[in-house]
Amino acid sequence: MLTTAIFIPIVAAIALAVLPRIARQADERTLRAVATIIAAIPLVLLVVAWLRFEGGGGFEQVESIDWIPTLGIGYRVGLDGLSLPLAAMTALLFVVSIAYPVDYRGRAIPYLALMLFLEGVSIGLFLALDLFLFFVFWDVSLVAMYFLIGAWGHGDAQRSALKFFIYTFAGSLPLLLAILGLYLATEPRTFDMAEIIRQQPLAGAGLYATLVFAGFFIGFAIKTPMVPVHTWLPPAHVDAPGPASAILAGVLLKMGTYGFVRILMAMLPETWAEFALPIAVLAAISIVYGALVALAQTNLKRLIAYTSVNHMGYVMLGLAAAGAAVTGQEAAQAVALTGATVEMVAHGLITGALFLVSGSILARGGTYEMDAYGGLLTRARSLTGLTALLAFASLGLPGLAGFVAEVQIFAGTLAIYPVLAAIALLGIVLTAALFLRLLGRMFLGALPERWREFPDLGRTEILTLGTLAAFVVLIGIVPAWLLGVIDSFAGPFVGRP
Amino acid sequence: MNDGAGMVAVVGDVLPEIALVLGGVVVLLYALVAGAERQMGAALLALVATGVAAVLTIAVLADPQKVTFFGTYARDGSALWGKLIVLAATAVTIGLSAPWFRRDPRHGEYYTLLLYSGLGAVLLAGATDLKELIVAMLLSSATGFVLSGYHRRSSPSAEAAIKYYLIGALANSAMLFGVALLFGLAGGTTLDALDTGLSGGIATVVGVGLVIVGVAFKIGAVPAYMWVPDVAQGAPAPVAAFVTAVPKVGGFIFLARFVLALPDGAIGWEVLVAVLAALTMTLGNLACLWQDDLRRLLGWSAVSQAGYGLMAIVAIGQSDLAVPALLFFLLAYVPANLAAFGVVVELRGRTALADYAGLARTRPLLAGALATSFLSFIGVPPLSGFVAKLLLFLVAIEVGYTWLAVVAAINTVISIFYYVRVLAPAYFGASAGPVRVLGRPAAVATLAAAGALIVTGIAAEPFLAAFRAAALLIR
Amino acid sequence: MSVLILPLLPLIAAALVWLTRRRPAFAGPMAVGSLVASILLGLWAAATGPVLEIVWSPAIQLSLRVDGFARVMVVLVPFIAAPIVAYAAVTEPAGRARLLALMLAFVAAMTVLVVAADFVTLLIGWELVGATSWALIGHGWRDRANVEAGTQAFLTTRLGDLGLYLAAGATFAATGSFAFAGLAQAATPWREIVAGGVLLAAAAKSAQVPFSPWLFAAMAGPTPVSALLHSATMVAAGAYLLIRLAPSLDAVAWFLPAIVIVGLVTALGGGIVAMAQTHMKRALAASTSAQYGLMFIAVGAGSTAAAGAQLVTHAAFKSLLFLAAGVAIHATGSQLLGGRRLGRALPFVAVATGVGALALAGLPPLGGAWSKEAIVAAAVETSATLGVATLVAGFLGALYVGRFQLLAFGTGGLAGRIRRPTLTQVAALAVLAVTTVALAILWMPGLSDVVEGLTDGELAAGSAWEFVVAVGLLVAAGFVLVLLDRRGRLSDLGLRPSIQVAVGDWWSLPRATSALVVAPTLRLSVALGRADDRVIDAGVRAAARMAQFVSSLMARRVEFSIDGVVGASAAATMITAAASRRFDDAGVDGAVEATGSGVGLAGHQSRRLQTGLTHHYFVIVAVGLVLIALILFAAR
Amino acid sequence: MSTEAVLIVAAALFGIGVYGVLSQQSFVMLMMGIELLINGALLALVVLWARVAGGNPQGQMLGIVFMTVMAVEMAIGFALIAGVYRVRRADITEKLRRLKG
Amino acid sequence: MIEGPLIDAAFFVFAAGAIVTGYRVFRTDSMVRAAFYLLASFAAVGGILVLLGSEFLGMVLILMMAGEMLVMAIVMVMFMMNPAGLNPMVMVHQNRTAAIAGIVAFVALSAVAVLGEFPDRPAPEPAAATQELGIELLGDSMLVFQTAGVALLSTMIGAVAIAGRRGRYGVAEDGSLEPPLQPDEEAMP
Repeated sequence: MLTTAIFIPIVAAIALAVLPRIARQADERTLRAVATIIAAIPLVLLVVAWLRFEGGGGFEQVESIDWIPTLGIGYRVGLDGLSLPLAAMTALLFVVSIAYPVDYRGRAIPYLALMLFLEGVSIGLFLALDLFLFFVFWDVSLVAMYFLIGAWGHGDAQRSALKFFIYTFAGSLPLLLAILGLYLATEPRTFDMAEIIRQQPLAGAGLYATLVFAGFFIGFAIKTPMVPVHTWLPPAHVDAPGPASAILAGVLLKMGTYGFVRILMAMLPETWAEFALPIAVLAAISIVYGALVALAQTNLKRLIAYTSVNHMGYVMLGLAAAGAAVTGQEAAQAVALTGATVEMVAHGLITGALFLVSGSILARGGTYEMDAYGGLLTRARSLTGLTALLAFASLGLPGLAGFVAEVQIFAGTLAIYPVLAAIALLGIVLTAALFLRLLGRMFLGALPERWREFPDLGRTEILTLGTLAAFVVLIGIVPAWLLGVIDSFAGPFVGRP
Repeated sequence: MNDGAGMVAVVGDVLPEIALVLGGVVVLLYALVAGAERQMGAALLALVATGVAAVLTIAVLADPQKVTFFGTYARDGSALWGKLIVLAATAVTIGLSAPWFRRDPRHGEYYTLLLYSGLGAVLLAGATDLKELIVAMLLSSATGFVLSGYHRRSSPSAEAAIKYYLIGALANSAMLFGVALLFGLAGGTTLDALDTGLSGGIATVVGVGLVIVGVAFKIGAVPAYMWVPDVAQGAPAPVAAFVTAVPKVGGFIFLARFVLALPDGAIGWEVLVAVLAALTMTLGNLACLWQDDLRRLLGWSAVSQAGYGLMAIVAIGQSDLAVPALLFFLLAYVPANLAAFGVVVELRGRTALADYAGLARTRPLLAGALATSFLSFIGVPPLSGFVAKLLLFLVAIEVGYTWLAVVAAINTVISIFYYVRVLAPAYFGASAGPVRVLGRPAAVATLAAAGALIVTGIAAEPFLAAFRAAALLIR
Repeated sequence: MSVLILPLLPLIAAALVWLTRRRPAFAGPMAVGSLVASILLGLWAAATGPVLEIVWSPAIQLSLRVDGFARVMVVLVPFIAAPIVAYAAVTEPAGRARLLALMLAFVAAMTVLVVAADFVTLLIGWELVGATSWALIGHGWRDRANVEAGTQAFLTTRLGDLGLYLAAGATFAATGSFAFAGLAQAATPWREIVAGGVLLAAAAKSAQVPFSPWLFAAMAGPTPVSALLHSATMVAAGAYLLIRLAPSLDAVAWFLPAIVIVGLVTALGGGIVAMAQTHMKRALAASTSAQYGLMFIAVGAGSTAAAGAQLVTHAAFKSLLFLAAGVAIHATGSQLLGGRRLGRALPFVAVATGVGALALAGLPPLGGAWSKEAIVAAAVETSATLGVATLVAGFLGALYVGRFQLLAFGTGGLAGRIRRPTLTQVAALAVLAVTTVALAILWMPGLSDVVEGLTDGELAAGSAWEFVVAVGLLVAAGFVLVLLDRRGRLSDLGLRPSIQVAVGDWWSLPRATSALVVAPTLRLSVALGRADDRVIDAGVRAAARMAQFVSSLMARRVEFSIDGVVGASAAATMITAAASRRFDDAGVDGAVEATGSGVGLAGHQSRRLQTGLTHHYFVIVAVGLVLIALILFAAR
Repeated sequence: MSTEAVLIVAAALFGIGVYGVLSQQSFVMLMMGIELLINGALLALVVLWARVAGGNPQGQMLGIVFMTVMAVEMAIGFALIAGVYRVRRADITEKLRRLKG
Repeated sequence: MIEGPLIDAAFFVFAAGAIVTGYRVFRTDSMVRAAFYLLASFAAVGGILVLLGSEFLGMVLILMMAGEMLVMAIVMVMFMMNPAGLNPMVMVHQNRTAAIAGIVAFVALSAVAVLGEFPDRPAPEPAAATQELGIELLGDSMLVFQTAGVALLSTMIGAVAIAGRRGRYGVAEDGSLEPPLQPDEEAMP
């Protein structure tokens, strides 16, 4: 069933690309509707998987066949309390992003095909239980995103796309080398994640383990992105079309943090513990730095992009705390890990939606410069309301998803790294400041004459954004359904008694 | 050893080669008797010859692997798979050549030369003897020179050919001295003799160095790489596709055998090959960066790819995966190269980068083939090139050459830039107008090569299993 | 019916009010009605003490319970809110439904805060109160100044919220749960972190020094919002938190003294500010800080009961004063304290306000006097100095509230063309005034025990001389006021305007904050933002220039005209050197791109090796051969 | 006639060949240099065959192969020179620098 | 193998001849003369080969070179921009680099000769080199022999294809060009 969830969009994408003659006759709305329906199939399947989820702590619903047994490579997919929420969030975000109206520039078919393809690949990445498969999905996602930004972006899109591609590919190669290093240490040699986690091949491996760790770390840190390797993010976001930005922020960034947990923390726990403090420091820097830089932005999308740096910093802080070598604080570590995972989901939904919103704003106003707007509440109530809700969610207001994540991250981290947690807390004041400024600048105050006829959100936009917002509120108010699933992973992971 | 039955037996070991020889003769005879308009028939005959040779090869694929012809020729898995890759590449080249040379009234013998050039690569792949090395190299080179200069009215073609020749002549001649020295030291010319006879003194060092230069010329590696971009740019496009790919198959496999015969630890061949690999890939990559001529870019990219291939050589003898890595590299590289050049051929040789703008709209399939080929060069999964690169990195790390893997990784990142420099306008740019193509055979050949990249990438297992079972014999 | 209904009722009412915004007539009655229902519910809850646990995850259980001082608050909050909302419903025409809905949501958030029995729940209520206050203060959003005032308020209080996050985390680290219950057993240093966090959060919310100025900014909101903010909600949250948690944390040696210091500084400083302030609402705002300072003193002095009593009485008279101020402002259209003296024009309002003012001043037998006496008693019990200081603070209170009363509603001022309050407004005032008066019940013998029971705290036994001194000070304050009034110095106090402004503007604390915190942060952020656009570029450029120099030296030799060996090695060096160089015409930023263009340049250089001349190639082959031999030889 | 002496003669021929190859502009002269290289190689081969390799007949065969190489390279070389002269009127290397970079 | 002072003397004569004439190849001002010096050098080497007991190779070398030089002379006359090929000429570049490279090559290979780890395995007497070569040629090295044959065949085909002026169908080079980008320009000549 998981395989179906992964491959239905991929197959559909290939079918779309191969059979354009039939498809070409359909108009863009029909195509979008069809693509949305296809995109929703994995979501439905994942919901079913969720209902079947038992939460025993291990991998469930595993599907596996040999692929390249000579090298110990298999097609293995499955899920646990970590991957299930992320995969489901991915599917949801893709449905929304595909349904979201966007200017196709006369090339609706390749756009939708790429989006569907990327959906399958992204879900596959979160469900992959084989390092090789993981890497395949990892790299392919880059290519698909490259084309999405390059072909449907605006501004200096090709350049940004190239920068994105080269930068993240540069991250993926250390990752590949590290995977190989890890693989070479296994006995018998295998890429099977579960087996590697069981073997712990690099336990006590000293420098070798450190090198492998460094490879993974660089790869994931670029993707996450952590300061100072975040510079690809703002241009890629600014020039990408809205839905691609949403996917980039909502899904692709999560691949990095997911990799940290799934691979680094699970397979090299000793080394992670050894470096947990530096990672935590880096995360704290990401948090404060990301928020400060975001505060200075005048461009809406750049601002949101930098808040991603900030939010991913929270995730990393939680992960560093969760993997730190301390005893007696397992409960706090579990909370930190749960919080980090919730933050991945929450950030995906919130920032994804915010990027969609900014796409809509661009479509209406033609610019991302915040000072060009003002008083939009007068004309666009839905837009303002949704943006405000999302902004508050992003700054961690209780009752919304971000809070559930952040309070756990802070609470969990404080037990491990009190000083860093305290520094990181400054981030929430800064994000509050920047989002309130954003709301004030763009939506409140007097309406400039040129926006007299500023249109409010359309029905599709309200519906799609509303769906995301609903989940944001749902997680914020009754998160037990989510936290329970994640905790089934996080508790055993940190060895909570 | 000289009895008739034995002779027949050994002749049976080279049936595919004989098929190629005879095929070449038949093509030549046909070319001499057929009219100017009928020269295309030679292409079909040549195709049949490669087909027969391939069938004969596949027929013995499962037979015991051995060295035959009194220690001079190996019929092991490596040689056989090398042969199959060469034959497939030759067939694709024939497909590309037929429409390309349509206007040339005497291109019948071209196919003879093509077949013999392929034969040279095949023999090189199987050579376990320095004499055989020299003649196989000679056959491959001599035909290569001529093929490169086959456009007799074309000044770039002539220039490419003569540069190719001059560098080749120097490298080959230098190699002769090296072979002489090694023969003297080992007391024999077979790799077996080398394996037992070499010690590791200064004479060995010089001899081995000279031979490696000769092989480096064949595979287009530092220090004898200069012909590659020139030939890629100047030679007839199908020939460019051929000579930047096929001789490498033979060269690489021979090099692997050769280093296997060298005394362990007595001379630093691993370090040397690693350094050459690093230099080759870096130089090729850097030179690619600002090329505005696609063919030349492909030539340089062929240089850098040779550098990646050398990574497998470093691990020969130390890693079980070295031979599979090498063979898979060839399996990935050759079709990618052919597909990329195939696109050039099908587009009637257009080579200016600017001419590729908007190709995705005007010729989506060809753009797809180009993209597939380039992404495979970069090593993007699930294409063949990814598996190849994975294996290459793997063996390099396994034998302790992590730095080489890192250099290769950095180079890969650099390479994205120039490949994308072609792809981005092709996909995001606006086209200047209708794009004329050459003809169906070339398109089919190109798409077949590109398709092979996808198939061998996803279904890598059967090949890998076969490559794992493939021996690399020197005695 | 669970405790959840307490916050849910106003929340649902808020939603309903918002949904029926097209029919403004419904909004007011619906809002007030729901609040009345809330009062009843609160009474029920106070009597039964319902409890609710919501499990989020194994680590997080939200617990809501109505116990301790919460029993008072669940009644007090809607009780004070009801007249204010009624007042707002008739006063504010613009966006009335939104205003009322937000006020109800505000009450809901405050209720969550009040019934929270663990830190997560507390944080939820706490932050929601802050966010709602942002919306309330920025109610007049078409004027960006209002929005910015809301932002300032929110940010200041959120800065304090960090303390609560810290406290929550420390509690969890120490006890494995977020509940208040285990707090007393928390080990050091977690206990200290909790204490510090709680104090920070409480000080920020209750507008204590140095966070006090946000209350000034909050004056940008409509007057009913100010009334609500200052009385039973928002600002009260800080004091409420201390009342709830201080007993669990008194093991931390510095905790209570720190509270005292904060409270004392605010009470004295705020009192003077209120005295000097010429802006009507701001004078009241400063007085709020000062009054909460008194509550802090009480908590610090160990008498949460006194603090609780003060909270209640203050809620009543301060909301009364604010609404009165609203009437006064409405009447004249001016925010300034001076130049009105509406006593003649609005006699009833003047009387009602007078009741509030006297309560604040602490005139027995009003309830305000009782709670003030309790605080003084607790302070004296702690130390004589503190007692004296507290008395001084009380004296200041009497002074500024007297000044306020005289200037706003004294006799002899305007009587002519003013706008008169509506009946509902007057009724709201009346309700609050009556409440203020009714709180005189506190003087009833035996009620001390009830107060102690409701606050889970203790009252210090006051002595007679304290009472005498306090009343004496009150009389003295009256004399001073009369004296000033006679001389016509009541408004400007005989101070130079610049000094008065500096003092009145919270001792220039806002300017200091702006200069020391806000501006540097913004500057830093802009600088970082710029730096981020061209990461570490300068360093890279310097390295690039260096490399350029080296390679240009080499480049002269690359022509092969001379020694090919040198040329080849030079080219090789150049490739390496150029790898870090910057490529001029790209015009790009960023270290990565600089490296990228360095590589690009190396690309150009490496192409120069391919001269097209065969004999150069031969040289390369020859050099290569030598190198090969050397490597083979050396690496044996 | 020691082995070393003959090898040194071979080395000298090879060295002269290297000089010729690197210094000559004319294609024909270049080819003469290459001939000399092979000449040296051949001499070295034969002396090694006679003195060091124990007269292994493979050495004689190798000599034939060397001469084949010589012949083939010359033949192809002449043909290419003729060809390039026809289309480019070029007889020295400096005239062929269109393909570069 | 034959030893003795006479042999040594002959060797020194041949050696000196080979080196001097070899050097003169690049030090003469006429290409034709250079060709004849080269021939002389080869002849001298052939002599040494004979001295070393490899009569067959020596003779073949001399004969082959004689023929080859003839061709070379013709080519020079035909194609060189110096039509007669007999006029004085100096056509060298990067002379110093070339000289250095030549000397380095010589020194390195001499070092190999002197310092090399060559085992002492003289050919057994009497040497029947030519006969053994015949056996080798048709026996153990048959594949090599055949390959060389194919190489020679391809060389012939190739040389004719490239250099032949008159093809089977008119002028050989006609139509031997890349296809034009637009097919309508592709009118057959």
